[in-house]
Order: sequence, then structure tokens, then C-alpha cells
Amino acid sequence: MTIDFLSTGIALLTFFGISALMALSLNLEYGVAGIPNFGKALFVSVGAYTAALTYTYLLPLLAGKTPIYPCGANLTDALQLRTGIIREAMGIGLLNFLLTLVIAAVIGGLIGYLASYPALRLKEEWYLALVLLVGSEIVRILVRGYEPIICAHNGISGLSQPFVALGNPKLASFLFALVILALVALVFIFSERLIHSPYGRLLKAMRENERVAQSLGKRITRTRAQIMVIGSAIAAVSGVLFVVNLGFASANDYVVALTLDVWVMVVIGGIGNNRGALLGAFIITVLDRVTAIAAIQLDQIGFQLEFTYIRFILFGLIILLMLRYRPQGLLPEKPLTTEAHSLLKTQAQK
Amino acid sequence: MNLLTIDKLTAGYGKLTILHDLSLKVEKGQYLGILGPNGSGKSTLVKSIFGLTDIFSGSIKISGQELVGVATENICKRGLAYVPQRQNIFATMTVRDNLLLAVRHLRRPKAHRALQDAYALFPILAERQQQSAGLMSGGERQMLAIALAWLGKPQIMLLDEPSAGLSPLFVIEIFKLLRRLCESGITLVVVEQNARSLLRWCDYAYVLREGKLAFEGSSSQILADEETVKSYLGVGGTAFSQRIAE
Amino acid sequence: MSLLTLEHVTKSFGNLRAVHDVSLEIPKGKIIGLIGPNGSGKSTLLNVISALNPADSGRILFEGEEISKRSTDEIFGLGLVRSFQDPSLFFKMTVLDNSLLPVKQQQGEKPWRAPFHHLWRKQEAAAALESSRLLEQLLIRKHYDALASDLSGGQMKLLELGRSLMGNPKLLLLDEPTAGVAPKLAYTIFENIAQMRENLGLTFLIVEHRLEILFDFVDSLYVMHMGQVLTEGSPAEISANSAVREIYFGE
Amino acid sequence: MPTVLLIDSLVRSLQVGSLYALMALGLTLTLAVVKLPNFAHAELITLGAYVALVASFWGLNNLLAMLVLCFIVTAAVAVLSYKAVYKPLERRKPSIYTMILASFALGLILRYVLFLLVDRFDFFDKRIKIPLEIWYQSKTMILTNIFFWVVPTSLILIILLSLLLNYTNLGREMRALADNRALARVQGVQVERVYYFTWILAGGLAGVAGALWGIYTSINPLTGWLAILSVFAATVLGGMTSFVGTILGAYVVGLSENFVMQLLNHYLGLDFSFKPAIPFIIIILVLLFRPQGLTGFMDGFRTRAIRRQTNP
Repeated sequence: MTIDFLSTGIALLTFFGISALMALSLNLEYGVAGIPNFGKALFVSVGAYTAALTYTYLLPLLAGKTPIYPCGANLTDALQLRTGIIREAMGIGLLNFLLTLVIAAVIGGLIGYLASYPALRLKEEWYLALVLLVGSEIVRILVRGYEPIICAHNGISGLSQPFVALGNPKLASFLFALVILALVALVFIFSERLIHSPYGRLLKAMRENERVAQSLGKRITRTRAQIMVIGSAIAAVSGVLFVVNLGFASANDYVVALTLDVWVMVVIGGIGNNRGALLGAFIITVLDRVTAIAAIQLDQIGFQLEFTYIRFILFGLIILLMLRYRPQGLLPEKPLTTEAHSLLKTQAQK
Repeated sequence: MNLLTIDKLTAGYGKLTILHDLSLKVEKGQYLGILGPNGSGKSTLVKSIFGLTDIFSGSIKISGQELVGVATENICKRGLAYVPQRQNIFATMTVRDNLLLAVRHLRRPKAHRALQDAYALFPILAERQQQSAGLMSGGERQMLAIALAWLGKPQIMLLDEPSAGLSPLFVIEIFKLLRRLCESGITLVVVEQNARSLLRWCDYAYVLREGKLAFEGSSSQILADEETVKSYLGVGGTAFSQRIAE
Repeated sequence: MSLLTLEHVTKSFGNLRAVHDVSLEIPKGKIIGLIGPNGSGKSTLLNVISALNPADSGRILFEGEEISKRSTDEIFGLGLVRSFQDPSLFFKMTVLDNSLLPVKQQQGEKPWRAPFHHLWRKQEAAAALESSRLLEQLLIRKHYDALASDLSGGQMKLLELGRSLMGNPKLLLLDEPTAGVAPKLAYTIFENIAQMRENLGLTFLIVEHRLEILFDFVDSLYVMHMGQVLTEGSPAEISANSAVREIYFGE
Repeated sequence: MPTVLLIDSLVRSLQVGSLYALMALGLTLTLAVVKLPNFAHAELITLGAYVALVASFWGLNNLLAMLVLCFIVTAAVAVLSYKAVYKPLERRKPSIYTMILASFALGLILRYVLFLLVDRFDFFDKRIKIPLEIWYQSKTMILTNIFFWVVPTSLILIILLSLLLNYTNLGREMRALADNRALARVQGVQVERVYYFTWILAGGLAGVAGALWGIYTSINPLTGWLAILSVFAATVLGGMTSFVGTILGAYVVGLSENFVMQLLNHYLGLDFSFKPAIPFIIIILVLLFRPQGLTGFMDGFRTRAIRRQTNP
């Protein structure tokens, strides 16, 4: 009954970082711009599938080898090719990883742009929520049935993170966690700056009243598309990290439950507040880890109660209680501030 | 005898106060007009009676019983009926279903008789029974809306601009119909912008301006008084009012 | 010279002809009133001009250029700004943010520039100063940091007027700028409008029910009835017109 | 294509379509009357199936009694969920997303409580214990007693509900609320009371549908969740608020998932694993290109018919 606190801590940070990216992206889309993205799992999965493809084709090319079709009879060969290169050549692994992040962000952004099209046509807003929800399920079913991306329902394994080449698992996971946290910091600063700018003002105006924003000269369609591109790119990056941390891509990881997890984070933390999104991601990750560890521990002492079930029940209760007693979240949204606000403030003080 | 008494009513929507300290009364059997220019608070007044606005202070009493605070859905039980200006019918239901909804509290034979009475009073509805109410013309819709209110057997009916958007012929028909309803013993409160055509039919009228009572009097009094006409339009001592008085 | 010209503009909703064959001209530098009973199509006409409900047929010319096919945001860009009858502020945003939103060509409104302060800082500061001056004139400067929802009804209307001006307009279409405002403040609002015409050479088309104030400020009026323009003329002519009296008082 | 497959898929379309209709009618009721897209409807379906299952394991083998029991239990849970979850939330006048999220959360709770119980008592992927009898057999088709339970029961319930909606005061009140809430209140419709009846009907129908589902296929705690988006597809096809449209929509979804899928498989070689995508594609296409659903067509027919009557 021992718990490895170091590994647990690192795992916690890793999961927190990945969740935080998802929460930040949803917070930009829904919290700030008012777009109800109930298809988050889709945009996350884009990153995962991109990673599967780059690990299959780009990685061998970078290492000067011929890529192998990853499924069917070639399964083991392809797996060995991937893991071999990553173990031996850290430089190539890192390069591939970075390129994957970039490519995923681009593809994610592209798909976000496409997904903003329904938003124009749907008059009632919750229809958009339904379309995005259903869209993410369609993609999951298609990927699960179509072999070339992740070998259909078999999935693809061996998508290791680049630092495993160091040979020290703990160090590797620590470094990986650092990379993730650095990305979180980057995205956090980016979205904070985005909110506290005229662009943030535009997004919040769009959230509140599109018609009026339009008659004040704002191109709502373009703005919606922009924010969907940004949000989806971030989500795709989180998807790469998610799948690389797991080492395994399976379409069944990107279900509605994942979308809901991200919504819980934003709702708990505070809709429209980036710090809230981080806090929400942290709370949910801790809860998640604690219930997971507790499940294992309790199982060892012969206490059989499925903790995954308890986890979902807990999440459901948390959402309901938050919506009822603190709908603004733990850290409520604050008004945005730009140069203009400080200027008028100093003017007023004179 | 006063059927409806409104005492020092201040009401509006959210932060907006539209009626200021308004008091008026409606006597039993009266055909009362509420006149005033756009934005003077006429519609707000009838909506307030039906609990569809925010009431900040004051009281509304029917036969001595307080109405403020009573939920909208319970007000018709007190003998009041309301015909809103727009969206005053159930457009996706057939005409017959609209009417049946209004008589749902009655037992079957009585309901049937009430329906026949309605068809006698509003013959056009008999023809359109099976039609979806939303597909009727403006005048027919207005007839149905009035029939819906009338079928509740109210003591007092409140109508919000029943003539709005109707052709002149239909306007006359509606006012004639209302006169007949009044003669059958129903007290009527009609909000109108079209002052002269209403004043020809009603007994007494209140003129509102900017949420306050500007003038009251019998219809002949109001029609005869140029000052009132001025105040009706809301023109105070400006050039316009002088010109209009000439 | 005519700034805005409407030629035979028609707009229907299903069977309802909300605006029917309307032609009118708004000369530059004038304050024009648009009056008529409820439901006569005044607000719809403003929606048609600002392309929120594009016209079914007819031509709309602004500074001689056809704008009937333009989108709402493009029309704003040309200098044609409208306000709404119900307060249409962004209630969960501050007064200052409301006033800054319409500023044109904001560099900081592009997502690839927004994260870098130095790219838009100067422009923002200039806009802030202009807003500050305008809010001062409209007597709501001290509330700059309050949420728009915390203003009183009259202050909301003032802010809406101020917000329209921040878009650097040539022509303002105002839909009941004094609805729900106390009489004294209503007069102030119109005085502000007259002043802006004097100082900035702006043109106004104003839908208003408070005729007693409107008549003191407008150069001429259009009267609408059942979707059509019934007549036009100076306040004196309109008040003498028997047809106008008819639709307002009944025959 | 072999006739056996053809007929089999048609029979299944009819079966599934009827059940979808029952489920979707409840969903449309809450959507139209209460204005709530209730994703937790899925769990009411599952719950109904499990109530029937447990009852059958305890020796209850009268199907009618079983269905009544299911109706009562799920209706009670639906009413309770309105009282405990949705109603308190509604007082704050929340955004529609808040309500959607709440319904997801409630569904999550119900689903995993079921998971816990099912796990504990080992009720995974079980079928309701009803003796199977073959009532009709030919070379191409076998119809069992189950078919004769599922389809006629659903049809009877659909007809009963239509009668209720069209010819009773309660039904008219529901439609009035769906049409114009303010006017309905002015007309004295007791909103709360009608809401409760709506929840009873929606919940009860979901439960019965779940139970019927469970007699011809094995069930698990995800049964309702896996069906709910197909059910939404039926509602969307019906234009979200039309009851006739919803029934038609349900059969269209049932046909596309079975009959059309069979055709696609046979002629284009499309794998059956793509089947779950069909209702989703329907939802997206309808919402994007015909948000009024099938209703427009029907209104068109009715209007024309009435015109013919009135202006000969």
C-alpha cells in the first residue's frame, strides 16, 4: 500500500496541464465569446489523430526511414519502427513532437473554421450546441470505422513522448510535464492579453448582443470564425499532449464525457475567467486522480466499489450544486481592462 | 359602484418606470376608453392589471380584492379577461381548439352551448373552425382573440388596441361588437390610440400622458374640449399646439 | 444635397407589408423627424436602411452610392449609424467599453495584434480621451467604470447617443431617443442632438413620439401610416395637415 | 438483396421506429411545453428498461403490469427531477446552456447510479425474461410475440397520446403553453400543474419505451444514452415542437438506421459500424438546411386542403 508521491505529483501536473489547455480554450469560446462548444472532444481528437499520423509517417521520414502502414499485418513492424526511433534518437523525436504540435494547431484551426459555418446558419443557439455535440460523435464514429487514421477501432499505440529516450522514466515524465506547463503558461498569457484588449471587448459584445454589435460595424461572422480557430487550435494542441502522454490513440477516448469534463472545469472555475478555468481544471484533475488512486487502494483491501462510477456521480452533483448555488463559478468574471480604463482612472483622480 | 380601482400605481419594466402614481376607477357596466399617445403607458396599465409588468407600488383592486401579487394565471378567475395587442391567439392550434381551451372549465353540454353562442356572436369563426388560427387574416384573428376572452364569462374585459392594423371597415365592426358586449353587461376597458373612433363608442375616457393621468371625462366632454385634444397629443405650450388649435 | 435617398423601398414579412413603396430624402446637415402611429413601419424602415432586415425591392442611396446590397457592418462603416428603441447597450460591460466598441479601424480588434499592447496602445488612448470628452458632455463621465446595467433609464439613452457618436458617423438614425425618459432629460437629449448638428455637421433622422419636443428641433418631418409615407413637410405644414390629424386623433 | 434481409430490416425499422416515437414524443413534450432540451431523458429510458428487467427477474411476467409499473416509476423520477433540479434552477432565469448542462449532469448521476446498482447485482447486458413464442413463420419472415408486443403497444400509446393532446383539456392546455406561454397564462392555464403532467407523460412514456426496448434486446446502463441522439434526431425532424412531425421523424430515423443502412451495406459495402452516425447526420442536415423539420410540408398540405374546403 505505497503511493509513489513523486510520480503521482508529476502525473497530476501533467493531467492538470492538459485539462487546463482544454478549459482555457472552452473559456475563450464559451466564457468570453458565448459560443456553446459542446463538441470539444472533436477538436481535442483532431490533435490526437494528427499525432497518430505524424508518428506513423513524419517520424520515420525525419529519421530517414521508410514509413510503414501502421495497421493489419504491419502492426508490430510499424510499432517497432516508431518506438525504435523515439528510444534512440531524442533529437528526431523532439523535432517530430514539436512539428506535431504545430501541424495539429493548424489542422485544428482549420476544422474550427469549418465548424464556425453552422454557427451562421443556426438561429436558435442551442441548436448550435446540438450540432457541435453530434458533429463530434460523427467524427468519432467515422474514425473508428475507417482504418487509415488510427487503425479503426484497434487504435494506435507507441505514441510516446520524446523524453523517454533519456532512459529515466521519472525524469522523462518530469520534463514532459514541464513542457506542458510551459505551454499552459503561454496560452494563459495569450488569452489574458486577448481578453484585456479591444478584441476581448468585441468578443464580449458579440456574446451579449450580436445584432447590436453588427449594427455598430462589427463583422460577427468573421469574429466567430476567428475565435473558433483559436479555440480549436488550442484544443488540438491539448489533444496531442493528451495522446502522447497516454501513448495510445483510440477513438473511444473522445466521447461526450470528455466534452462534459471540460465544461465542468469552466463552470466550476468561473465562466469568462481564465484563472477560473485553471482552478477548475486543477480541482477536476485532483478529484479525478484522488478517486482513481482511492479506487486502486480500496480494491487492494478488497473493498469493491467501482470508483469510476462514483467519479461521474460526483461530477454530476458538482455541476448541479454549482449551477444552483454559485452559477458565476468560484472565480467570477471580471470586467476587462485596457489602457483606456487606467487612463480615465488617472484622469478622474486628478 | 366601482368594479376596478387602481390606486397610486407605479409600474414599469425592470429599471424603467412607465406609470407614475396613477389612480383611476372603472364603474360596473361602463365602456371605458384609455387614450393617449404612443409611449404614454396605456398598454403598460392593462398589462400591470394582469401581472405582466413589475409593480413598484400602489394597488389594483377588483370588487375590493387586491390583484397586485396575484399570479397572471389566477387573475381570470377573478372575472377579468385580457385581449393583448399582438400574439393574442394560439396560432398553431385550430380555431375550434382555441375556443375549446377557453371553455375548458365548463362541463360538456355547457361548453358546447358556449361555443354555439360564440359562433352566433362571431359568425366568421364558425366558418373557420377547423382552420389553423395562424392562417387567418388580421381581422379574423382579432375576432378570435375577443371570443377567447369573452368565453371566460368575465365581468370586465380589457382590450389593448383592438383596432391596430385593421382596415377601417373592420375597425367599425369591432367597435360595434364591443358596444354589444357592453350592453350585454360586460364592463369594458379599451386602450386605443385612435381616439376619435373610440370616443364615438365609449362612455367615458381617461387620457394618459407620460405615465400620468392627463385628463378624464365623458366622451362628449373630451370630444368637445380642444384643450383635451391638445393634451391628448402631448403637446404642451409649444408652437405646435398653438398651430393645431387654430 | 441629399445625404440619404430612399426610392420605392418595400419590405414585407409574410403577408404583412410593413414598409410599402417608401421614397424619402434626408438632406445633409438637417434634423428630420419620422412620425406616425404605432405599427406604421417606422422602426422597420430603420431596420431596412441599416440592412438588419434588407429591403425586398427599391433603392437606398447614401452619398449617391447604392447601399441596398450592403451588409449591416459595412453600412456602419460608411458613416450611417443607428440606435434602437429599447436600450440596446451591452449591459454587462462598462460604460467606457460600451462607448469604445464602435470606434472604427481598431488595431486591437484583430486577434493577431490584440495580445501585443504596443500595437494598439496609442489608438486606444486616443479613443479613450475622445470618449472621456463625450461622456463628460453627456454628464455620465463619472460612471465610466460602472456596468451599463447600473445606469438609470435616462443615462442609458445618453450613453446610447454617445456610443453612436464614437463611430464617427455622418448620419444618425435614432429610434425614439427619449423613450422612457423624464421630460426634462428628454429636452436635454434633444439639445445635445442640436448641438452636435451645429458643431459636427451631423445629419439626423429621428423617430420620436414626443412631438412637442420634436417639433421644436426638426427642420422637416415625414409622416408614416400603414407602411407608407403619408406626407412630408415642415412642422407648421404637418400640424396644419388634416390627414395627419386624422391618423393621430382618429378622423 | 435477399428478401429475408429486406423484410427483416423493414420489420426492425418498424419496431425501432415505434419505440423512437414513444421516446421522442416525451422529449418533444418537454421541449415544447417546458422549453427544455432534456438530455436526461436518456436515463429515464434506461431506468424503465431496468425496472422491467428487475421485475421480470422477481417473477413478474405479466407484460401489461410490467409496463404500468415502469410508467409509474419513471414518471415519478421525471417529476422528481423537475422538482429537485430544473425548477429551482429556472427561478434564476438561466441561459439555455445552463439548463442543457444541468440535464447532462442529472443524466450522468442517474446513469452511474444505475451502473453502480447493475454492477452490484450483476444485471449487465441482460434481457427481460419473457418467454419467446413464434406466432408467425414463413420462409422469409419470423414474427414473434415480442414483435406483437412492441409495435402495437407503441402504436396504441402513440394514439392515446394524440387523443390526449387533441381532444382533452389537458392536451389543449399543453399545446397552448407550447404555442404562447403569456397568452396561456392570461387564459388561466395553471402552468405548474401542466408542467407536472408533462413530466409525468414524458417520463412515463420514456420508461415504457425502455421496457419494450428491453424485451427484444439486451440492456445495460448505457442503453438510453446510446439511443438518445437518435431520439433527438426524430424530434429535430419533427421541427422540435410538432407532435405529428416527431412521430413521422421517429419512423424516418428507424428506417434510415435499419432499412437504409441495410441497403447501403448491401450495395455500397458500407460497414455496419457506421450505423450510429446516421441519426447524427440527419440532425446536422435538418438543423442546417431545414430547421422547421418535416412540419412545413404538413402545414402546406393542411393549408391547401383547407383552402380547397373554404374556396371551392
